[in-house]
Amino acid sequence: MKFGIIVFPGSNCDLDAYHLVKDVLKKEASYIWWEETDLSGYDALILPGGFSYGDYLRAGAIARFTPVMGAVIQFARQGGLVLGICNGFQVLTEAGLLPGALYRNAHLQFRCGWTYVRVENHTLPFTGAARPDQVLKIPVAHGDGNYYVGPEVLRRLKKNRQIVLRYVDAAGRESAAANPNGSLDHIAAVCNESGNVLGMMPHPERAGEALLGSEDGLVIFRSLLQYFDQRGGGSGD
Amino acid sequence: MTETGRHLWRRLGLNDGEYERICADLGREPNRVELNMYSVMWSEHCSYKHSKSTLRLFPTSGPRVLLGPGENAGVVDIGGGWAVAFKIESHNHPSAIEPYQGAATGVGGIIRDIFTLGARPVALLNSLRFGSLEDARVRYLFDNVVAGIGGYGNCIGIPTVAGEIAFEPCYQDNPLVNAMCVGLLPVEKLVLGQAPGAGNLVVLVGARTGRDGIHGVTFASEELSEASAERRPAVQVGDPFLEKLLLEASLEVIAGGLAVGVQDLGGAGLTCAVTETAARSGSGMELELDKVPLREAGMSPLEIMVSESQERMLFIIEPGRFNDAAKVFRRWGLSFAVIGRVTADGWITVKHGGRTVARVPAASVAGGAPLYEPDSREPEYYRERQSVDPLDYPAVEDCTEALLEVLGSPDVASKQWVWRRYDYMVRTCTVQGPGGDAAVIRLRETGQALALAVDGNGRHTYLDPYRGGMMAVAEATRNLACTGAEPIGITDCLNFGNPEKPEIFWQFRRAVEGMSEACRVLEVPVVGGNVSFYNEVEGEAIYPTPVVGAVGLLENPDQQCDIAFKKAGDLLYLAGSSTVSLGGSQFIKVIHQAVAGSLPPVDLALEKRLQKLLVQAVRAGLLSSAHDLSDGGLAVALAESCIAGGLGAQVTLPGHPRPELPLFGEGPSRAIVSVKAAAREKLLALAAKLEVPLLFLGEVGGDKLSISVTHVPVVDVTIFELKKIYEESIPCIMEQ
Amino acid sequence: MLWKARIEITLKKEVLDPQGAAVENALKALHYNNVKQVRIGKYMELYLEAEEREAGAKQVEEMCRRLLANPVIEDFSYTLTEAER
Amino acid sequence: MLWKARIEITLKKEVLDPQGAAVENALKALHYNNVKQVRIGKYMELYLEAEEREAGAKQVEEMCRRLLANPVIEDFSYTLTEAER
Ligand SMILES: Nc1ncnc2c1ncn2[C@@H]1O[C@H](COP(=O)(O)OP(=O)(O)O)[C@@H](O)[C@H]1O
Ligand SMILES: [Mg+2]
Repeated sequence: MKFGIIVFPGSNCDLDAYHLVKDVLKKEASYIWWEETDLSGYDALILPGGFSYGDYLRAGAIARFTPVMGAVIQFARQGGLVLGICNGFQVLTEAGLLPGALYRNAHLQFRCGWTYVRVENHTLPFTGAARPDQVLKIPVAHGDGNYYVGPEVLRRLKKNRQIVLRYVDAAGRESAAANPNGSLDHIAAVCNESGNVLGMMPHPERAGEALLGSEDGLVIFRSLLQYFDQRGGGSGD
Repeated sequence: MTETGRHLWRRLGLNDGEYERICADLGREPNRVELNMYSVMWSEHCSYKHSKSTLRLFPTSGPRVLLGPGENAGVVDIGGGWAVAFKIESHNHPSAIEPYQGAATGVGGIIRDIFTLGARPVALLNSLRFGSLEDARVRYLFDNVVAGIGGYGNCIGIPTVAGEIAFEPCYQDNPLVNAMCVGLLPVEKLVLGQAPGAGNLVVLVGARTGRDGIHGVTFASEELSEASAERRPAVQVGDPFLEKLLLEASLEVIAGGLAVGVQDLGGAGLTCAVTETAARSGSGMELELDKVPLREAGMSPLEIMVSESQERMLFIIEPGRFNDAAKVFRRWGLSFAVIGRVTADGWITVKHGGRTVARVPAASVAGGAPLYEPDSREPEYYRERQSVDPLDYPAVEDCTEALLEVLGSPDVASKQWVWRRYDYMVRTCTVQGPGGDAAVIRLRETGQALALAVDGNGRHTYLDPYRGGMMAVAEATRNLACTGAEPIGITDCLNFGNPEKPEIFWQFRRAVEGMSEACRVLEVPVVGGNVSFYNEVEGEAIYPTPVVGAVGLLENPDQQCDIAFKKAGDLLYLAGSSTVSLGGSQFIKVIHQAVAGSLPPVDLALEKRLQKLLVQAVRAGLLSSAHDLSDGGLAVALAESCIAGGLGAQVTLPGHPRPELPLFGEGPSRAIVSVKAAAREKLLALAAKLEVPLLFLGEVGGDKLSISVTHVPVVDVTIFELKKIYEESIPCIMEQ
Repeated sequence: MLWKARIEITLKKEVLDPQGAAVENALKALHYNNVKQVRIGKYMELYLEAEEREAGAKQVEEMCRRLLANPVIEDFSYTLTEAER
Repeated sequence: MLWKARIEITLKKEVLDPQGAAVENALKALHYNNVKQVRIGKYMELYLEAEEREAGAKQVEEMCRRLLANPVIEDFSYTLTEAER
């Protein structure tokens, strides 16, 4: 299985995603420059965290217009697997591949630290290796992770089980204190209708080694590998 | 010398003697552009004219040192073809004026110092000082400095992994913002800030040059006052996104061997970059200012030469390699321009609109400032304060109360409110983040890890600059040792008042003497640093505040230790010195609102043995936890280890008529360690071999911290209560 | 013709504005008790060449829709004035 | 009387505006080549009670100076209109 990691000007977790895929999972990975338009040969794309274009204007707003994003949209439409982490999530919402918007944390501060998220839908390519309601310890680091979506779309998200992760405490309960950014309905991750595009604010690539404090992030990546194996290796396009 | 002329150079911060020297070096009187170039380069900030002779006291060499002071940063060998570059620098004055941008650009500047050498920045640290948080303006400064540090570091993707913060009224209007950056480089890629080879191209890369920060260094070289606010330059705004591009492009150009010299533009802007690089190589340059990309139309040659616009770099490139370098700059979307050529004559010739607007000898501008050996006099407060016996203060009735009060004081309380606003995990190398004695980051490239800490105590240094200086070095390196790392080098930032006042210079001199002595005995070289003088507002100086940034090496990241208690039943020992004092302690400050008393003596040989013990014990896997004793003494250190581990402890201390002393007394060369019962014998044997005293304290366990002094219970408190006051104190003050 | 566009971007009414709330609290702490409903948005200024006002306005509108504002959470409005060179 | 204040806060001319520069580049990348000098600031709206316009304006001015704008790097301007209840 081959992962492509998109590099926008200002991405800074590209290296971390690469390290996780290559050195921890021992899978193939390459960086994809933002000017690239040919994504053939990749089985899954990662839009990494960071500050594309400095997050100037709005997080993800400018990166969404890079040449590579046209190709990413194509890739996703054809059912390819796309994982947006943090800034990658922001880019995906700006590009319209995912519903909603991520804006300023309610407490107005950047927040870095460990959070717990509960898997709300374990039937996706990104969560197939999780137990139902499994609680994962995965860190966040962002200033604009406050998820918002209008009431109608929210209803639709719930109905379609597109809310994939929610912030909870270690025991799996939702609370204001466990929500690091004020997200509507404690939403930490959402997917598109067909379930092949996932955006999440927590950083699973930072929770891939015991030395760093948690291996729970591997659940997301193992799910992808498992999904890919079960499907028999066809690529996304 | 005409009267108006005299006014001009004096207004630019030069004295008459310096002006005469300039005329002698030039063989004529300087024109305005030249005079301004001299003025910025001969400012204290760039020339170190009042500190250089004292800085020579530092031991700067050692088997690992590849690059000592004098370059953009120090470089230390860690084996396997890799080296670590690090440096600390102040941005105090800018932060006093505009805290967010001042702090942000401070971080930006120190990052450039690191990647200029070809090193990839892997960690940031900072040391901050503010006035009392009771003051609204201080809260504003604190909040915005923290936001600015985070804003820059988070965006560029370098983790901010450690730091320290203290609050004293003397920093009220003159906060200290010292930022440190650590980078990693392949030894063979090390590139210096030099400009060799006549005919080579001088290439300016990055931000366009604007009118910001003009005369910033002169501003930083005088005391703050109402009048200086008037004269202050346009505030520089940081652009971390641009710096990220500049960082990647620079490393790519350097890795490709495409540049023969690289220099960041910081204080004194283009003038500093061109004169320093040329002077280091004994060459000259011919510059065409018309080629410099400008942000504003109509900038004069003078403005272009001294602008301190951020996010700019100077590359010296052989003509044959220019196209390859240009490709890299273009790929990263950077603007760049060839602004001149290296010459062999040693002179910087500046042209604008076809005219020569300045022609100065590089060596004279960059290194010709006179050095001063200022007068030194022991200040009057010194003996007075020393003679205070802290035990003359009334005894406290309730030591538990006192512990909670000390633990909740902003100096001691958890700084989580600060560091949760820093991305300390990006790069996925942070094995120990903020909150412990030192940060630990693994190095993927070599399989090793670095321990990083920054320390300083202005109160101590004020009461006794010599011992305070020693203690700063001892504490920073001891923090490393507590994680199991062997110290391999330090960088220092010396924040002082006006050195032209003999009492201030005395503090400076004594502090550097103390630091140097500690470095010698602990065998840790000073490989770089920074001096920030003139930290005074309306004639009132800050406490003399040397800050030490220390770097340690762990050969194996799996063999490391932290401060958290791990397991009920583990045995607790106090390792090291048993001599403490309440002089200058946190306890006296918080409980008796006093800064007085004498510091305990410093036994550097014992310090060295203690650090050795810690390192060897961690490597041998003997320790469950190790925590250095500093602010708040034994009681606070125990509380912190309890909180970190969520586990209590039962401790009995030897008798003393005044329990405050063993509980809250402070002194160097001490650490608490916890060990599994099974490892006890080995630890005792190792301590005996290394001649480090071990005092049995008690046991880890339960949900309370209980301390008795000669079997009289003096502290009894739940971990829950300790944690609450420790963690909520600063958020509570800041979010009132 | 050179036009100066002034663009205001505000959070939609139904979106919570934590920054506005924080500023309102800070104003109250300074005893400005007669202030309410503080909302914070962005203000942008730019210059553009266009033959006629209408064409210029159309372009500003388009730029707002495509890039400058996020329609999920933001509204925008703008004015166009002739700019002196 | 209730007044609506609209406040524009802009970076001083000589102060670098990285956001504005990034947005300008982005607009150019979208082929809006006729655009220049993009500057980004803040827009604030608030309501306040004041007997007369002059008193209201004085207060807004004061709030800008004390809190809303950062005089070291920012300028501000505002308008006041009568608000319908
Ligand atoms: N306190 C100090 N201890 C050791 N070295 C110092 C100290 N202060 C300055 N230096 C050294 O002097 C040189 C000049 O410092 P500085 O002008 O701050 O460098 P830069 O212009 O690269 O920021 C550097 O190599 C620095 O390491
Ligand atoms: Mg430098």
